[in-house]
Amino acid sequence: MTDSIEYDLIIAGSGLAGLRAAIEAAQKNSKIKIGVVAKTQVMRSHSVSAEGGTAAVIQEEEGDTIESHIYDTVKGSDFLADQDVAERLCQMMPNEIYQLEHWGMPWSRKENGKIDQRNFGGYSFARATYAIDKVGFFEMQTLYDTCQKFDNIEFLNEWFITSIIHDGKQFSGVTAIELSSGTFYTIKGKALIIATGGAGRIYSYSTYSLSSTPDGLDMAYRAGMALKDMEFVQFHPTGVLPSGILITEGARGEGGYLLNKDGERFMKNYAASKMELAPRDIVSRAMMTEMNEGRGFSHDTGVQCMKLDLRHLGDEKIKAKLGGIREISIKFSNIDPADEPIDVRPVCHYMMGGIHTNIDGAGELQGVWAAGEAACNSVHGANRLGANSTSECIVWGKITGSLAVDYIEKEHTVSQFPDHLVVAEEKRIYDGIFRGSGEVNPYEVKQEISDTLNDKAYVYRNESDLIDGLKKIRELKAKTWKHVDDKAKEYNTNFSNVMEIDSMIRVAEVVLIGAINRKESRGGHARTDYPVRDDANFLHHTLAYFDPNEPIMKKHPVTITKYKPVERKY
Amino acid sequence: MEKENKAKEGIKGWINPTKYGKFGIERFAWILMRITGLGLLAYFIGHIYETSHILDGKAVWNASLELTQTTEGHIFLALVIGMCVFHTGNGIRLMLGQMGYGLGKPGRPDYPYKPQSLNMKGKACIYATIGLAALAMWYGMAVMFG
Amino acid sequence: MMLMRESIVMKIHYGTAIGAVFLTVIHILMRMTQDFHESLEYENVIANYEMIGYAIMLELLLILISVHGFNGLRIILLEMRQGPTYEKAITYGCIASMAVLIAYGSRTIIMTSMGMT
Amino acid sequence: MSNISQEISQEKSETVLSPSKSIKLRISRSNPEAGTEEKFDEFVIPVEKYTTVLDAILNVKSHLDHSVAVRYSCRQASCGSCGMKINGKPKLACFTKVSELDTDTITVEPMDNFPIVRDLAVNFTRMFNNHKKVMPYVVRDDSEITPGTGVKEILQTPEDVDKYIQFSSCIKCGLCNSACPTMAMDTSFVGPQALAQAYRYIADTRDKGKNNRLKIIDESHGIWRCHFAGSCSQVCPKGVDPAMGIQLLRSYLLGLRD
Ligand SMILES: Cc1cc2nc3c(=O)[nH]c(=O)nc-3n(C[C@H](O)[C@H](O)[C@H](O)COP(=O)(O)OP(=O)(O)OC[C@H]3O[C@@H](n4cnc5c(N)ncnc54)[C@H](O)[C@@H]3O)c2cc1C
Ligand code: HEM
Ligand code: SF4
Ligand code: F3S
Ligand code: FES
Repeated sequence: MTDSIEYDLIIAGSGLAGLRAAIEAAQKNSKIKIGVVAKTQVMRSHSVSAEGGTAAVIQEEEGDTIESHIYDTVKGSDFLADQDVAERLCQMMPNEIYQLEHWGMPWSRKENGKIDQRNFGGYSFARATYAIDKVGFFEMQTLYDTCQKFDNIEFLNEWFITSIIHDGKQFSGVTAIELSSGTFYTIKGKALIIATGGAGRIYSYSTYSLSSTPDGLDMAYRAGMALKDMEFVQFHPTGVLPSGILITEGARGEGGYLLNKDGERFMKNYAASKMELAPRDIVSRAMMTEMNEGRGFSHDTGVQCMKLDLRHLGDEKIKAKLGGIREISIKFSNIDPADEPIDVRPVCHYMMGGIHTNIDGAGELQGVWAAGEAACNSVHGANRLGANSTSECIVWGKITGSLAVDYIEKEHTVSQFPDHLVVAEEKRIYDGIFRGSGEVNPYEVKQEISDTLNDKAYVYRNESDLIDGLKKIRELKAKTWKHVDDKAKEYNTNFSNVMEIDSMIRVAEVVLIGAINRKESRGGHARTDYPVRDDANFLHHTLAYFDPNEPIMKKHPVTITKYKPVERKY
Repeated sequence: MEKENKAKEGIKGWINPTKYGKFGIERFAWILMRITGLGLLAYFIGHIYETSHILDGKAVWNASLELTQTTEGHIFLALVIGMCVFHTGNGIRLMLGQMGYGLGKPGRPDYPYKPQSLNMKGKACIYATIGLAALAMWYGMAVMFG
Repeated sequence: MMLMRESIVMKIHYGTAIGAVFLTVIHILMRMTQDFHESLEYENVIANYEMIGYAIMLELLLILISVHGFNGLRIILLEMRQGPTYEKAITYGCIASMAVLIAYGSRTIIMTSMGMT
Repeated sequence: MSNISQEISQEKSETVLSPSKSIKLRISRSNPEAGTEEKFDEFVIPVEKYTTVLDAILNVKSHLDHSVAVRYSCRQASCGSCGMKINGKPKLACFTKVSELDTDTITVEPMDNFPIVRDLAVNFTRMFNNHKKVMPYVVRDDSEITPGTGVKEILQTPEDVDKYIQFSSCIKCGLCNSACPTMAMDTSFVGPQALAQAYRYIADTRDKGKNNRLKIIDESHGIWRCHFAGSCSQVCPKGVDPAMGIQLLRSYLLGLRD
């Protein structure tokens, strides 16, 4: 019999979404036991890397309106966002900014003591609330520290969740490995919030933490929940070379220029009204076009890039407002932005897609919610605006935390715990992976998956590339690579890495199939062979359900309330 | 788990000389402060014992004074002087710091980070104290041998 | 094991240090104003002790340095090993040693100054 | 090299590495729970101008020995995972370039004063508990906002923010604790990390928890076990300067400030 522990509420993932949910739940009912389970140590989640800002309307007296935030979000999404969901985000956000502030968030301030905001791409008002340029880090710290107030929140640091246990309808627990000891556990619970974050490590050139792999998405997918809109991947215009670490959009929000080889602010040819502050998909495409047409630079590692020029901001302003990227740029590319422009290139940065949920974050299993980047409640549609993601994490963290408590407080008829599923899972990971065999190095398989996506499903896509990519992924899948050389129990990251790679294959497949099927260009998904948006045939979401052979693809309608889709121009 | 959580470097972490190159002069001042404190305490106890001989009459008093009238004795006394000067000087620096003076002002740090509390004033103070201690030892030797 | 708040103990530690600085300076100056070797002549020393002000100063210095020194020792020992029994032992051990040293030193000062040599 | 390395060499390799310069990486290996004593494994790996020590270790993990245990995540000095001793000095592996070390042999060991989980990964339980102990959050009665009540921010000027922002930059990497000489002997010491956080919240003009916090750190293994050795600030990769925070905290306790 496997070791077993029990909580009322299990929160998988401790990024912004997970921690916000934990606080909301703990506050709402101090009696329920909450377990926050994360494969990293709790405060080390990917969210600490978020840099630029969190969008919210807090300057109504200066002329900002919630309405405008909603419209910017919907327009930014290329009209694929569910408009009621976008509305919920924008309405709930202002209060959350103040709530974080009351908990200790060190927001940057104006001289008069009020919270300051900066410009961000795609907005018609400067509404990215910031704290220097380490917004996610400070938010994580604020939430982590606030969690310390509550005795009913328990942190399970470095527990790798492998699967969701349910009886076909209702949630009953998860299975997980405690990394430090290597013990396999069943964690029983009444409700689950999945907040396992994005999966951008399926691309090799990526801003994400190395822990941002799709195992969270994959466990929901294997549990029968749909992945939605996975073909929409956001490429941030300014990943620094060669590491791919992000240079925040705030750098352009503060006035930075993008330059091509002729020293020209080329964005004037692509989005004259917004220039460098057009939405990310547009800027990234512009950069790729410039490079493809020979107006890029060649970095000393051999790849093409563009220059991000901050010199005119001056050293003092760079230090005061962009200290984090100054540090990154000096350390990781030997460039002080006050003296030299930074070498940048579009980089995988966000997944608009995720676990299919409704407006409340509820998933397709009873007792399961999803929040944050792992979820796809369709607030971002085909392209997320910068600073809207941390907002999303916080808002749906709060919503799902609260709804999960309501659910737990109600009486439920609980069916017999499906122990056989735990046995099956144990077999899958121990016989199939831990004791698996094969002669191909799994880490090289990982490199190939991520290189494939980088090559074949980057900013611009086309049918033959995507099909090639899919073929390559399937070849890799068929190889005998699934094995773990490290036989120790304790802190066996070789084992967890191979499980991550296993999930990458399945999710990469969904991304590619989704992209092949969507024969149009919308938001982050730009097809050279179908260069225009096609509302008649593709104004719908994509759903993918797990099947051992091949994902089962379905369509899902877009909720349109006030804003009829129009051509998207900046 | 409990036992494991007690992990520590041990006395090595205090006296390992490679530490001082890596962690700077403040760390060196720290270990000197400990050693001189203990040294002074040892001397002080000895000193109290020595002076108590005054009660036993002139002969005993002189005999006990004789103990330090040798070359080794002089060197020992010079060391005590040095320890005393360093401990006092560094003690004053530490007290000022621990009362919040001379640490610089908290504020946004800029990369590359230079800890303000380990500033030149403090470092100069440590070097000066060491210098002063050496001077005092030299002077003491001059008096004693001279 | 806490007899007093650690901050009070440390205030005493700093207070005694500051006090000791002044008194040690006087103590040493007394040696310096006279010829060093002469100052240690038996008769001179006795004469010094018999000045009541000087004797009081010596007594104070004795107390200050003992308190400071043994508290310093306690600090170092406290950091060497942990555990409630151990802590109790060093706290009382240091207090006791301190008391013994003060008593022993006081005996010299009082008896000498009262001319009981 | 361990037998795992041999197994890997039998795996079919499809990526070609482009070596430009090679260094020797010595990794401390141990697994106390399984009873394995510390030993060093040596690997020769190619490095480039931008290769960080973390890249180098992960290169070993991917291609030479999958069993190396190391904690990492953000690879941009934000998450605090990768603290370790690099050539004897506590540093973040992801924030140390091989080129800046200026040597052809790099030795990596787990941080001192933390229990080893395995190889380079250490156990943070004690530090996390100490962090929790100092009440690391803004204490006030009205810290929860009810939506719809129109509550806005508590005003704070940029100068007010400057009073605590540097201490707020702590990524909980533990390097300071591993360098502190008190920590080398005193396992009950709260440590520079937690003390700096106590100061961070006290210095925050929104906070009202000063007295409680001061009481908590004013005990026999609390703040007074710091002797301003400064090693914490010396190694902090984020410019937190815990030594400064600690001394400033003390001025409250000595009654010199309120
Ligand atoms: C470099 C960068 C900068 C960004 N900047 C901004 C910005 O300025 N503004 C903005 O709005 N957005 C920004 N974003 C986006 C935003 O940061 C993310 O979308 C958001 O942080 C995601 O948070 P999360 O809570 O959903 O999950 P994450 O923070 O990604 O956390 C995932 C959690 O799940 C855990 N986990 C995953 N899998 C498992 C498993 N199998 N078992 C157990 N635990 C698991 C992890 O340990 C982790 O705790 C940025 C993103 C990047 C990459
Ligand atoms: C007269 C001037 C003196 C001053 C200004 C002084 C000052 C100090 C200070 C400030 C400390 C605390 C250091 C810390 O916090 O780490 C200290 C520690 C100590 N002092 Fe003194 N002191 C003096 C004399 C003495 C004497 C004469 C003795 C011996 C009897 C002594 C023994 C000690 C010891 C043992 C310590 C503990 C060492 C440590 O914590 O590192 N001091 N002193
Ligand atoms: S204070 Fe600095 S060294 Fe210490 S944990 Fe925080 S960031 Fe790391
Ligand atoms: S290294 Fe330790 S002794 Fe104090 S100044 Fe830092 S905590
Ligand atoms: S990996 Fe995050 S700090 Fe180094």
